Amino acid sequence: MRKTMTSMLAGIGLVLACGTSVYAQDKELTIFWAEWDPANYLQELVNLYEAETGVKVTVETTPWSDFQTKAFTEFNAKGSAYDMVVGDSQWIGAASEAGHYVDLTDFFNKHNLKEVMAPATVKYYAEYPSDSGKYWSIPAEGDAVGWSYRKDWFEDPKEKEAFKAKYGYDLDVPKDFKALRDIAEFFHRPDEKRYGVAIYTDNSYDALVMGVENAIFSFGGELGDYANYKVDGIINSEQNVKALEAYKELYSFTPPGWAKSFFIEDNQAITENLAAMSMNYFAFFPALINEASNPNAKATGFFANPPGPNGDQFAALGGQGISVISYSQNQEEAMKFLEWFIKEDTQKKWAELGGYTASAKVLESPEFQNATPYNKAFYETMFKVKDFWATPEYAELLIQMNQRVYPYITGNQGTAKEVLDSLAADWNATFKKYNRVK
Amino acid sequence: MAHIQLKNISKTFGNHTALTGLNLDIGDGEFFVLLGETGAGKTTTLRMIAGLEKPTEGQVFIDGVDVANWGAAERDVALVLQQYSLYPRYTVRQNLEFPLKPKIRRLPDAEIKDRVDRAARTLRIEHLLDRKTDRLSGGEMQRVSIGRAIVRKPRVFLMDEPLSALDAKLREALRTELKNLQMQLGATFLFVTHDQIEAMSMGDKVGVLNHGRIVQTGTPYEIYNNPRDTYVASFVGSPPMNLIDGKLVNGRAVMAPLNFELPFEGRAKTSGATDGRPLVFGIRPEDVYLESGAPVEARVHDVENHGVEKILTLRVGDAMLRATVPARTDVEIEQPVRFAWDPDKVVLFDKGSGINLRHAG
Amino acid sequence: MATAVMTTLDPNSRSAARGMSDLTIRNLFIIPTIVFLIVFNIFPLIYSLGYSFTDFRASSPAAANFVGLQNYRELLNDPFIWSNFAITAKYVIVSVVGQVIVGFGVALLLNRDIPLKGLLTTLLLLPMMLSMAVVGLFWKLLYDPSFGIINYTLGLGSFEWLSNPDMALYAVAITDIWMWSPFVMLLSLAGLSAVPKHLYEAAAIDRAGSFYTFFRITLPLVAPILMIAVIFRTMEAFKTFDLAYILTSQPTTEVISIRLYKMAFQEWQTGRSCALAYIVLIMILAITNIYVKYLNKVKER
Amino acid sequence: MAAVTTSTERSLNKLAIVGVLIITMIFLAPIYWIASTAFKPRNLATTIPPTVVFQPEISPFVKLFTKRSQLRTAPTPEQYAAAPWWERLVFDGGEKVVRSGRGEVQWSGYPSRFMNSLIVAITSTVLAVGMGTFTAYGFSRFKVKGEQDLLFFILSTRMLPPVVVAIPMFLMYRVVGLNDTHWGLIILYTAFNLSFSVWLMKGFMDEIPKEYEEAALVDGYTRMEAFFKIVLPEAATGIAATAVFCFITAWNEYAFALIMTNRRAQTAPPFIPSQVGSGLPDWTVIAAGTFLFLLPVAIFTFLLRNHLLRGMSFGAIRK
Amino acid sequence: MTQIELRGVQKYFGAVQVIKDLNLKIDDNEFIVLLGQSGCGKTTTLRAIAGLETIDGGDILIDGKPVQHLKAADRDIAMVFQSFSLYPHMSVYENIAFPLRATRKSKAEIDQEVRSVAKTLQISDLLAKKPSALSGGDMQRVAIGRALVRRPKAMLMDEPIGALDAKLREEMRAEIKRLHIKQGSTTIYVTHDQIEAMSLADRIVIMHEGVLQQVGSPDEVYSRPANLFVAQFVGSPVMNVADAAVAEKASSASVTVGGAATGFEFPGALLSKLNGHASDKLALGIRPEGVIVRREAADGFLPVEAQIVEPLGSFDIVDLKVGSQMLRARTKSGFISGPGVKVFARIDPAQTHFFDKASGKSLGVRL
Repeated sequence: MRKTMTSMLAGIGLVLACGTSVYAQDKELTIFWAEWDPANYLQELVNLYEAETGVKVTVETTPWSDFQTKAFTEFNAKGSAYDMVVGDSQWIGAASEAGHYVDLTDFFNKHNLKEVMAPATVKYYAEYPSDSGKYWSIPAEGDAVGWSYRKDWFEDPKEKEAFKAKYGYDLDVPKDFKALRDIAEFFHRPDEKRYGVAIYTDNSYDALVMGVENAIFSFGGELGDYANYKVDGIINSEQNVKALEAYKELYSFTPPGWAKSFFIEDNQAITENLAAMSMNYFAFFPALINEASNPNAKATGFFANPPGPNGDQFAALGGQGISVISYSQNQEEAMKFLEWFIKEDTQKKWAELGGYTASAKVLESPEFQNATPYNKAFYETMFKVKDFWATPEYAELLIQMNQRVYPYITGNQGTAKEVLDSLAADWNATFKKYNRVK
Repeated sequence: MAHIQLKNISKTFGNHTALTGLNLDIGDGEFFVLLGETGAGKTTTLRMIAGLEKPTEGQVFIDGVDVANWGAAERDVALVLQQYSLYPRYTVRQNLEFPLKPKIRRLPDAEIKDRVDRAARTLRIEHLLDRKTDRLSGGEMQRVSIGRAIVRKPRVFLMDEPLSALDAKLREALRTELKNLQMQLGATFLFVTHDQIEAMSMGDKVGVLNHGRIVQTGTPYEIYNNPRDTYVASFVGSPPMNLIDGKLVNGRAVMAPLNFELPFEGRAKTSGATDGRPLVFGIRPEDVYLESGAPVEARVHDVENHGVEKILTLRVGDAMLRATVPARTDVEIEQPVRFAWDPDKVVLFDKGSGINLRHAG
Repeated sequence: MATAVMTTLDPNSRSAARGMSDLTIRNLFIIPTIVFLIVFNIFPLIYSLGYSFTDFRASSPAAANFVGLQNYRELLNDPFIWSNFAITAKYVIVSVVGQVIVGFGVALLLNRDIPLKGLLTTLLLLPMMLSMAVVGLFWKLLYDPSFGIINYTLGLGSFEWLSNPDMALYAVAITDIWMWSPFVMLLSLAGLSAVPKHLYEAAAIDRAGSFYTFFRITLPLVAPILMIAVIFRTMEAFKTFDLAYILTSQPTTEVISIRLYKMAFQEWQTGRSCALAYIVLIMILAITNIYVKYLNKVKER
Repeated sequence: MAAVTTSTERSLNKLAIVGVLIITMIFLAPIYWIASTAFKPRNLATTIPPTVVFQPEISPFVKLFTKRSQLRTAPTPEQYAAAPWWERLVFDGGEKVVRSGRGEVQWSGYPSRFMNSLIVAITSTVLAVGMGTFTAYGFSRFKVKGEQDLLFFILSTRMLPPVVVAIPMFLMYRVVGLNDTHWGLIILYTAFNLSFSVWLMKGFMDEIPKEYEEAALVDGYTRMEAFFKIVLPEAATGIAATAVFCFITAWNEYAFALIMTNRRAQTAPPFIPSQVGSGLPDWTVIAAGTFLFLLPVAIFTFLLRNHLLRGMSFGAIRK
Repeated sequence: MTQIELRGVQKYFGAVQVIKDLNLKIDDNEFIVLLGQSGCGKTTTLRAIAGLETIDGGDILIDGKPVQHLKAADRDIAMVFQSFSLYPHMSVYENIAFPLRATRKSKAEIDQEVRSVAKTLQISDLLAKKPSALSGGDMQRVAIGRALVRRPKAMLMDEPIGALDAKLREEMRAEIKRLHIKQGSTTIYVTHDQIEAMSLADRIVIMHEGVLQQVGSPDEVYSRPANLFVAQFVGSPVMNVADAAVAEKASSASVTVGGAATGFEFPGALLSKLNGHASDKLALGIRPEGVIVRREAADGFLPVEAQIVEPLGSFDIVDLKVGSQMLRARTKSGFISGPGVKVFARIDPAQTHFFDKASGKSLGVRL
């Protein structure tokens, strides 16, 4: 019965599909990514590949908000529309366990990528499960959460003086979270329509969690033990409570209406003269040094996520590795492309075009670090990044964290301790449900 | 031209019965009027002949052929309706051409033009040919509808109250025109109406329909003068026939419970009219007359002046009686008068069944 | 004249004259639509009904296990879901009532002797011609406390439309009202113009004042078509997703469709989301049914 | 035939006119704002107070149609001089046009998606209204067993939240090869609009006196001919009104377009918001895309406006 | 006690003048029928009196007070519409109660009034029904009830029974008349049906193209029509109108119709009464009952041929060909057996009217 139905539908489909033009080209690769500048840079990069080999590579994009949905619907339907995907780091668990990604361990080992790429990027973009030695992606677009700030405000002698008088130390790029908080408080002047700091608060995907992670990691905290899924006592640890409180305090120095902000809003905080400092992914910083899009481009500076009270300094990881999709009909061709992609020359070119390479060598090169005002901060950050859970059920964990943390940060509900305790319980239950822990 | 026969037709819509055991015979070239109140089943009968409705039971014959399986298009009948038979988007000419252009009997263009022009001439609507139908007056519209029917030269003309949306003057004028037309064409007409004047004045034959049954078929004269039952008696004629309960006693009509008597003898008496049998006496208003020495006294309840004559409503006890009197008669409301009847014109009905005694036999 | 030429029918042309039977035509006209709707609407529904009894995850290659009513049980016991439903109900009521008031109000104004009525009506329809997603995008900007035009025009300073948990749902509803009041207006106009003029004349003769006429004549007679507008808008409001999702992310605005979306496309709990979808569907069906019953009652009057 | 107008009545009318004008202005303000933003230079897009007087620019449209990326180094004067006028506009905006491996200018996704929208919306509207008209006629003129239930069933298919059907639909489309095809979307939108179309058209059909067709039947036409010659022209107003609604729905649909299509068949609604993607939104480009995208529906509706208003008032009331 | 007066009323629809200088005085308790074809301005006149239509000139006075600037609601006039205008969503009871509720009467009072009106109209058992469940006649009764319940100064009726079946019309006609006698309120009734007008009116007002043609009792308009229009509009079957040539013949006059070979004999007085009115400008009008038909030849009777016989039950209408003219005669039922029969006819001079052909005005000749 089902078969008949299927073949019948197939028949209808075939007839209907005839009306649609079918693309046919000998060698063509399609890479799927989100709609943003790095995708444009990647397109420029792969244009070189086409020039070299004649294989046309297309970078297909979709809005960020739908990227994950779209990718996974395609995977789940075992679709061959894309050959490779530049997928978010958290996907790796879900995608590898479900068999959507081709196992790249051999490739990885053959090219010794563990050494070639910055270690943190290998750990979070490529390997799953943690420390298993199995690799599913090539780190492609390195990214992490950093900060931009208003140099002109910071360097204003009057401000410097006032700051010193109030806090007893010089106004400068914050050297720790305490300084970050003080500066935010210092510049927070609602009657002047000038505010302290812009942070991530959007809870529809991972924005808020990234922001909170920045605090947690630098405060010396962890989300849990990725090896054995233990969360109780880790996610709700003392440091984490402090970190969450600190983040909440930062929220009180944000511009009005800051309850659904992500990279656009945070960049706007700088361009629209709203905030003294703004948290954002490095990937979105190019827009801030472009005078056409940022009137304050010349007065915008950048710094890495500052250390916490104990001197720990970490940042939340963004960025994506590139993976080959199991249902692609051009896997061989895709592997060839990857071999080209990991070449040092290519990575250099990639960085020049605006991509954030994960290649350790390129990152360490002074050319790279001096190329832009934020590359140095990026380089520093990329060696101390940490990431969210990458298990297949990460989305549930993420939503649970949003559900608990968001009302606390933006709506003043409960205490940090209560929130994190409940979160620990939620996560525990989820891990139980998927038999990660007994 | 065609001869139409309906045999034992019944029609039900859901649990509503529209027609029961209907038999009808319409002769070739006859102007047949189906008369009945709203909801009597007239339109259903007509639609059945047109092929727009299928009988639940029974057969329809056109020229002796059972047309049960024929569609409306094949029956070659023409239909004129009270409204909506003209297409609002078309001009008069396009409307008239429409019936000549179906695939099954598409005529040559010259012939179409010829027929349309001829029909337009016949109906005196030549000056309207290029007008859109929504810019016609009621009378003009109805002429065009008739035109649409005659261009076809169909076997049968079916007309469903074509005149009832028009005002009185126009109705009167078109009545004669239609009758004339039918005489000219010599075609079979089936005309449906609720207006007894139309039925009387136009029909060669009239069929009176009541609650889905044919009550009486006959010439207008028969229907008027010898109604088959009290229903027909009261339905046909304006004002309607007076119907008074009573019985015969020694050659006199004794109205009970009203307690007045009128002489009754002579021609109207039939075999069933035995003394004492409960009867209904029917007398047309024009056969009731006022006379100073007449046997019964009444009061004038109402006077309707129709110009040529007056219609009086007389009150005897609780009963009302209509009398048509010459226009010159001078009466006031509530004035006492005396009246009599023409005993020869009295029609007797059985009290129980309402059937005319002459028909019952 | 009695010898007029008859167009007799060729017996062979009889079948041509008849064409297709009414039954054939009826089937030809109706069945394709029904089949089409079954294949493309009901078939997927049955598919999801099946999934709703399993722990199927579309993101996982693991086979689906039959879990019976577990999904339904868990969902109906989940306080988060119930709060989602409560939010949805609040949203539907605010937005539909708002649309009816604004839409019907404008229709009442337009139903008077207004110059350029046709043009104004068409212009008023413009908001509903925009894509929801784009509307969300622009309205987020309009609502912005720092550089939004709404606060500037109304002189509200930096009023937080979307970040204030108590305001956000209303802000979303206001946008929805802006976008869809024209729809209600159009239907109301239709209803108003269909009220026979002579009834108003009769009421005037009967010495009814304008308020009395409005409440006793206009409103009851427009009620059926207004109900239709309400049915359509309720169905749509119940399904609201894009607008709320793009405008805010307050827990107080998490309508059921957003929850459903997250469950289905972020958590990939396919089986459970199918169950939730069914609960939603049954609710919409129930509400619509009540409406339709009520509508028929209104029409009977 | 105006009823007797008193002075209060007249001043009420004036009040109504003023009210309508104010409401129209409020309703149109956001649209005016979008339209004007489409012609603004980027730095004036989000100013407070809003910029009302400005030199209209065409650069938003140039950007809308090209694939661009951030300039990392300013173009050399030679490069700038050699560039065509429109590319200079892009340079001025601090961006460059992305070129393919062969140096060809790359179009943005907008033109092709706009075309897709046209193809999908027009075809599905024709299908939905066409089938809807036939089906409505069938329901209106013939006895259908369980008519009320069927009509309710038809309506109920519009009640499904798109998310409900998205997954099974997607899987089904994958099997039959309909995903990312025009036909895939056309079928979806047709199915979606069909219920509305049947419902609305049934109202119109009921209003057309069946005597018209019966007259044609008696005149020797088949029912099919009668339907096409008489009923369809009479239903024109209803068809126009229905078409406007179906077109608006299909033109703006977002969720299915997003999930079911990729590059080949994707329509514009998912594309326009995606322009926000690059760190800082260029509102002028989004406004330009929105403005252009609004034009076809607005024109379509404007052309059919008389039908729409008249149509709604005679068909809908009876349903 | 209500008098209504129209003084020089003018009304335009755009450029078309639909009421031209209308003057009319209606007495208390009078039953006035406005009679005319559709589009003659009669309904507009009625609506102007009701306050549903503004006028462009003149005055409308009710009890001597000008009311043309008052709203309908303030004129205290009730109206019955042709379409009945029952409120479809209200029961019969609510419909009748509506005018009372609109003016905030007490509940008990309303109930009493409604029930009493319903009793008068014999619709007490229908009170709970919706208008859609009523027959045409009952709807009309309810509409009248709604008008009566207020005890208005005047009742206006716009073709109130025009939409009913022929039989029902006859019944309702009588009912309306009885009701008027009983209630005795000033009534203005609009119709295009001359039978209704004849049988209902105290006075008939005949209008044509916005101009008042004649005002008079039914008798007057029937037997002394002021012009050709009235002559042909009133009376069924229609009055015969023919071109007539009058010639002197011995002491009498000969009137030739339709160019026939011989004329009808008329008293010589005709000539003087015509007062030299040019013969070629004359139109003769004779009602069918004024055409006298015999089977045998007789003095003064001309031989004619019957063309069509229309049996109407109590009498027949026969079309007779006189010269090129068709004259319709009223005969006893069955008097002429069918078309083609040759009979003899003459015109009754006493019932003959003469009109000026150009103006249509009656010459007032009475013989």
